[in-house]
Amino acid sequence: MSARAPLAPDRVDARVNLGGIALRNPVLTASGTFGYGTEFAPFLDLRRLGGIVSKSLTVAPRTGNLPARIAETASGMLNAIGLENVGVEAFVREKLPALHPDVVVVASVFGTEMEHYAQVCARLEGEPRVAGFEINASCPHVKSGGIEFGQRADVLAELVRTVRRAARKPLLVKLSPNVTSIAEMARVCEGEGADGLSLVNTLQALDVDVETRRPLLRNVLGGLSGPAIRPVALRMVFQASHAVKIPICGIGGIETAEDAIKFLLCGATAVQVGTANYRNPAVAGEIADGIRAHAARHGFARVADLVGALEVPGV
Amino acid sequence: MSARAPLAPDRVDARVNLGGIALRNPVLTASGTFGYGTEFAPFLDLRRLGGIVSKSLTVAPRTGNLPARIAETASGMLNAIGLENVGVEAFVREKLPALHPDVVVVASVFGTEMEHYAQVCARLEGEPRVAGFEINASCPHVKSGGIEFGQRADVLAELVRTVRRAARKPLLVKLSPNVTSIAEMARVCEGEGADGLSLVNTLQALDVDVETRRPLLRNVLGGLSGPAIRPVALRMVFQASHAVKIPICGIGGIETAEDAIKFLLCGATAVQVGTANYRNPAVAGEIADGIRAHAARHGFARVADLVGALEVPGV
Amino acid sequence: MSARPAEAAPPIRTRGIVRENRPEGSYWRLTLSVADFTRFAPGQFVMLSPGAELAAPRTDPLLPRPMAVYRARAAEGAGCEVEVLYKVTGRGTALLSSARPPEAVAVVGPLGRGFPLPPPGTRGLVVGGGTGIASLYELAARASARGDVRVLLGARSARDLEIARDFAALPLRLRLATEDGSRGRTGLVTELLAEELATSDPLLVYACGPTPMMRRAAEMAAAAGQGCLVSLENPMACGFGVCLGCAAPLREGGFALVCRDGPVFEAARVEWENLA
Amino acid sequence: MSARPAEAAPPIRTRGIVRENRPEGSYWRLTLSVADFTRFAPGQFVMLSPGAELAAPRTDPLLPRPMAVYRARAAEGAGCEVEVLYKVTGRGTALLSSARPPEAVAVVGPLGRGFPLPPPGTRGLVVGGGTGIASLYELAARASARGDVRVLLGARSARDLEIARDFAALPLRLRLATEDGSRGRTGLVTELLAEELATSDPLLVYACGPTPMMRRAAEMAAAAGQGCLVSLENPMACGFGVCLGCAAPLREGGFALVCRDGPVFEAARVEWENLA
Ligand SMILES: Cc1cc2nc3c(=O)[nH]c(=O)nc-3n(C[C@H](O)[C@H](O)[C@H](O)COP(=O)(O)OP(=O)(O)OC[C@H]3O[C@@H](n4cnc5c(N)ncnc54)[C@H](O)[C@@H]3O)c2cc1C
Ligand SMILES: Cc1cc2nc3c(=O)[nH]c(=O)nc-3n(C[C@H](O)[C@H](O)[C@H](O)COP(=O)(O)OP(=O)(O)OC[C@H]3O[C@@H](n4cnc5c(N)ncnc54)[C@H](O)[C@@H]3O)c2cc1C
Ligand SMILES: Cc1cc2nc3c(=O)[nH]c(=O)nc-3n(C[C@H](O)[C@H](O)[C@H](O)COP(=O)(O)O)c2cc1C
Ligand SMILES: Cc1cc2nc3c(=O)[nH]c(=O)nc-3n(C[C@H](O)[C@H](O)[C@H](O)COP(=O)(O)O)c2cc1C
Ligand code: FES
Ligand code: FES
Repeated sequence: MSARAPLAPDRVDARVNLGGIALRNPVLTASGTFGYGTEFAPFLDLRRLGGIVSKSLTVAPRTGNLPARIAETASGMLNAIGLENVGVEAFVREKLPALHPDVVVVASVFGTEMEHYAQVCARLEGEPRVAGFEINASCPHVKSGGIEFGQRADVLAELVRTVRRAARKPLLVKLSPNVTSIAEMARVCEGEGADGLSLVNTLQALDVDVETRRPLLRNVLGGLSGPAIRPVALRMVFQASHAVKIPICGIGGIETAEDAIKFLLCGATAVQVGTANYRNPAVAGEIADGIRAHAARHGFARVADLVGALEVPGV
Repeated sequence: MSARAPLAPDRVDARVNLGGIALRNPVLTASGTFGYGTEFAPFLDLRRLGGIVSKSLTVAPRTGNLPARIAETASGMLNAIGLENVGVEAFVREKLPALHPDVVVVASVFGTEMEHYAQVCARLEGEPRVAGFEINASCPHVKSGGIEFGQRADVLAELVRTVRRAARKPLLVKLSPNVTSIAEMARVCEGEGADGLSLVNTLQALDVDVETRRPLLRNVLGGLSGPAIRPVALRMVFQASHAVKIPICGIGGIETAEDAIKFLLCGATAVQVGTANYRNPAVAGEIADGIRAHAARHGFARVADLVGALEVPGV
Repeated sequence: MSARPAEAAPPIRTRGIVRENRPEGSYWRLTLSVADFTRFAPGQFVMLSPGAELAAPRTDPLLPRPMAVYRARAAEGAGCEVEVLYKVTGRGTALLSSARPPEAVAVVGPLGRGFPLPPPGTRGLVVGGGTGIASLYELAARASARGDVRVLLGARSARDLEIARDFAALPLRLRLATEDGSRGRTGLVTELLAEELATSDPLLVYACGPTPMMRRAAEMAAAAGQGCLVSLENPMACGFGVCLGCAAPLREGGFALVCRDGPVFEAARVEWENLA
Repeated sequence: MSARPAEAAPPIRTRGIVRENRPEGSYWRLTLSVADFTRFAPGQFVMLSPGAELAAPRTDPLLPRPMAVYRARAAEGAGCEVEVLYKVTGRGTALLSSARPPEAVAVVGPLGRGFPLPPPGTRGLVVGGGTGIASLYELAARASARGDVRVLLGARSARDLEIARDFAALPLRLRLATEDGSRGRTGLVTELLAEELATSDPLLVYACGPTPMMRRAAEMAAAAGQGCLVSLENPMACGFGVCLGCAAPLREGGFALVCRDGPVFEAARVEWENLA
């Protein structure tokens, strides 16, 4: 560890560039955990954030799964919301205009067929308020008649290719952690022209009520998020960042500025805060401030210099 | 949920059969978390358990990794012990004789090459105190020059085939959770003649000290265990039990009788208690008692009737 | 039925300092002083951290717990004292019962859309059971200050109804029922409701309690041609409309968010079968 | 060097009831009454749950924390009162500092092999710093009751040495050093050690504190031809030899388990470079 002299926090440049999306700091909020942003107005000035990622949008509005949709687990939670969303049209007409123009918005995109992803992107291409796309290639809880898009390299490649054709804006692909090799999936996306990667989405999981002998979720399977998954997410970011050159947005159980910095050190250019928003709706802003303070204390003039700065011991 | 009349706990038959290994109750202790059993003598009469699984044994004694070898995470822990063990000879000569003859012992077997696994099994075939083998096909933290045995279907098949030839005793294969499809790996093992499956081993993971900017473990990567992984383990047991007919031993974050019953309901015939032994060295006995009490309260005359009894709602 | 749920005041995140936390029959009564809260609508709720926040953060249990504001009064100086009445039903509430003065509990609120008061000339018929009773006191207090209110509380046994003393101190008619007959009428609270519905006076029924009780109350009110509002208790992760975890299915199709669109709903809209 | 670490009494798992838990300078002193413990060797330790066990179990933080038995005395009736002296350095110790009487802490112990007393005719030279001081009191007390003992304690500043008062009450020679000169000698405790080693009397050095301090003490003792025992503080998951997490590399090759083979080791055996 090389010691550096501390700096004043306001001397730290917190900006990062996530595959063409310029962010004032590396903290975004994760899809599906931050609504459409406006819900947080009472708690947090969204301009303190690097940006927000919308709930995953589909061509038409979608209603979700029957309850129970959520359950608590050890240091985590399960969800099987069923990708309920207002649809891309309502997003453009109602949600986007409600946000302050200085808020960077990444649109998360989802579809049950590849063409649907492309359609959503095409609809948003002309929207100046959309800074980029995040392709949700991993949804363990929607019964799309089979495995996740992000679980097979050939399927993922075709998805990214299809979307890339429709999308000129910066394109992030959000990877599923439910794979043998995250490095392989990362390389596939890079090969098909993705501008960056977001990882991880939720880990496919299940929990049970022993009294009723039923699954806690009506959908049986759900996605595990929260602090419980953080060490797995960190490992995957570390492996992916060694496999590709495109930037990575780290996600999984981030609750504090320290947690976020772990992801930066492992090679993430930016991070997303998810489940932690429920415990503390102001947390994303606190994390943004905390990263700056940490960088200052450790003498990093640019937060970007923390990216990949993990010192791996020789063995 | 079908209501049944409660029973007296002593009327419950807790015995299960794990692929030819007869157990007085479904609670074993997990490899690497219970030493060689004798260490628990001050805390627990091992005859209260279904059985114990030894630390993974190799042909020759092995020394482990440099420290730090463990670290704490949210509701979990990381380890990269490096498969330190006394070797199969010392196990037979020193460890086995120290255990009461009524304690059921499963030998966990490991090697860096397939033939080594077979050699360890061959050495133990004639040992009457060894009730069966558990093949550790998943060790994310030993640098064996590549990916885990349990991460590729063809490699796993060959491993099971090789060991099966050397092993007449009941053969369990312990699966790695770091795969895209646990069902596929389960089928591979069943196809090659395994008598049962144990799952899961630890999830490959990483954590970081943000002050020193180094990984918490000297080995960089480690295995995540503890309550954090329980919902992932439950999901995998559920999927594997639907994919194969051979019995399954459920492992991952079991801390209480309730946790154990969740695994039974998801299709596990028996369970193993791992990390929880560190918090409470008497916990495995308490779990065994608690399962019996739960079965009685819910009117199950045989604990085996709880296996796979999850009621999955129609959608 | 015309009553529209009251508008919510904007929520904030803050700390509540434990002033008192003690068992009361089968409930616990927690009094928090919250510096920066001012007003609540009856039926609104807060999200409380599952137990006091001690010298270091813990991530298990992870999620905050929704709890109705039982009673709130302006504190001397600024802010207010918030009373929460809860039952220990699991880990979060058990840990909450370990909180002692002057420990702090994280609070987000006030949340949700509460109960509207009965329109003039309409009698409020407040029906409560279980933890649902906690959602009803503030409604009963405010409504009885303005008009005719009757409160019907049901429980397993007398121990569950010690709390009724708060309602008894209000200017309203209070009727109790216990299943074991240890206090009030022997039987279910819905039997009392049947008697109260045998009138042609205009009524507005307010029900909060176990789902079967609310469902039955809703059916009875509908059969009697009277309006009925229910306050639903769905599991929640956020409490302010972003996780979509608390969705309740509606008879008209689709879902409503209990935390944002409720917890108070016109009973006729609820699709009870799939409520979970 | 001939001293062999003392044999351990068989450990048990039990509950310690918090009798007192209060800050003392930069340390906290926790007094637990443990019904079924009887005897400890100096330098043995216990594994304590990270914070009190409240009304419901929590899994974060997960692992118990190793803590030396600072002092133990037979309690009236049965069992004993165990004192633990700790510094708040992270989440587990912070939560421990929130524990209040009469909450319970899970205890496993006594664990490990402690310090042997100095052989007759050998002066004990006890060198402590940081949390290591906690491992040394019982040794100093028992050794000074039998023979010649000197205790050297070092710290950043006087606040870290309030605890020295306990040692001052023992029949031994106590010398202090602080880096800022606010108490005792200005400088490092190893400077005091250098002076004490300038003798031809037979000595046995006991060192416990930050690794660099122990390493330096070990080197100095070796250079002076005197024996040296150190008590290592490695991270532990179990405390009784089954997780293999606490391994310390040895100069002779391989590893020793700090929890089972130690925490007390002959300094000459420790491979300091890779201790972590
Ligand atoms: C709007 C609203 C107001 C409420 N007001 C009160 C009140 O005033 N007093 C009171 O005692 N209870 C109230 N409840 C119910 C209360 O939230 C639950 O009893 C509590 O969350 C149980 O937590 P636990 O950790 O003890 O139980 P656990 O079973 O351990 O909780 C596990 C998870 O399930 C959730 N959960 C379990 N039961 C319920 C439930 N009945 N409702 C919602 N979530 C649940 C928990 O929040 C947690 O996320 C209210 C619920 C809602 C939605
Ligand atoms: C045999 C032995 C005796 C000890 N006796 C004392 C004592 O009497 N008084 C005292 O204040 N401290 C003592 N320690 C150190 C004490 O265990 C740590 O300070 C404590 O574990 C830190 O926990 P935390 O949650 O506050 O820190 P965190 O950094 O949050 O802990 C994270 C993890 O690292 C481990 N860890 C962190 N620092 C240490 C450390 N220095 N040693 C071992 N594990 C560590 C924790 O146990 C935990 O598993 C002793 C350690 C050992 C091995
Ligand atoms: C309730 C809930 C809903 C989610 N919805 C989406 C979604 O619509 N699209 C998506 O890409 N990820 C979704 N996620 C996953 C999160 O964006 C994030 O990847 C995951 O929760 C891990 O991060 P965390 O541990 O910080 O929550 C959702 C997560 C939760 C908890
Ligand atoms: C310190 C440690 C060492 C382990 N060593 C082994 C091992 O040698 N062989 C093996 O198959 N599994 C080993 N495991 C994995 C456990 O057997 C178990 O599969 C895993 O920890 C998940 O269960 P748990 O969450 O109950 O601990 C080890 C786990 C830990 C924590
Ligand atoms: S609780 Fe999150 S949307 Fe209602
Ligand atoms: S702490 Fe587990 S072996 Fe030493």
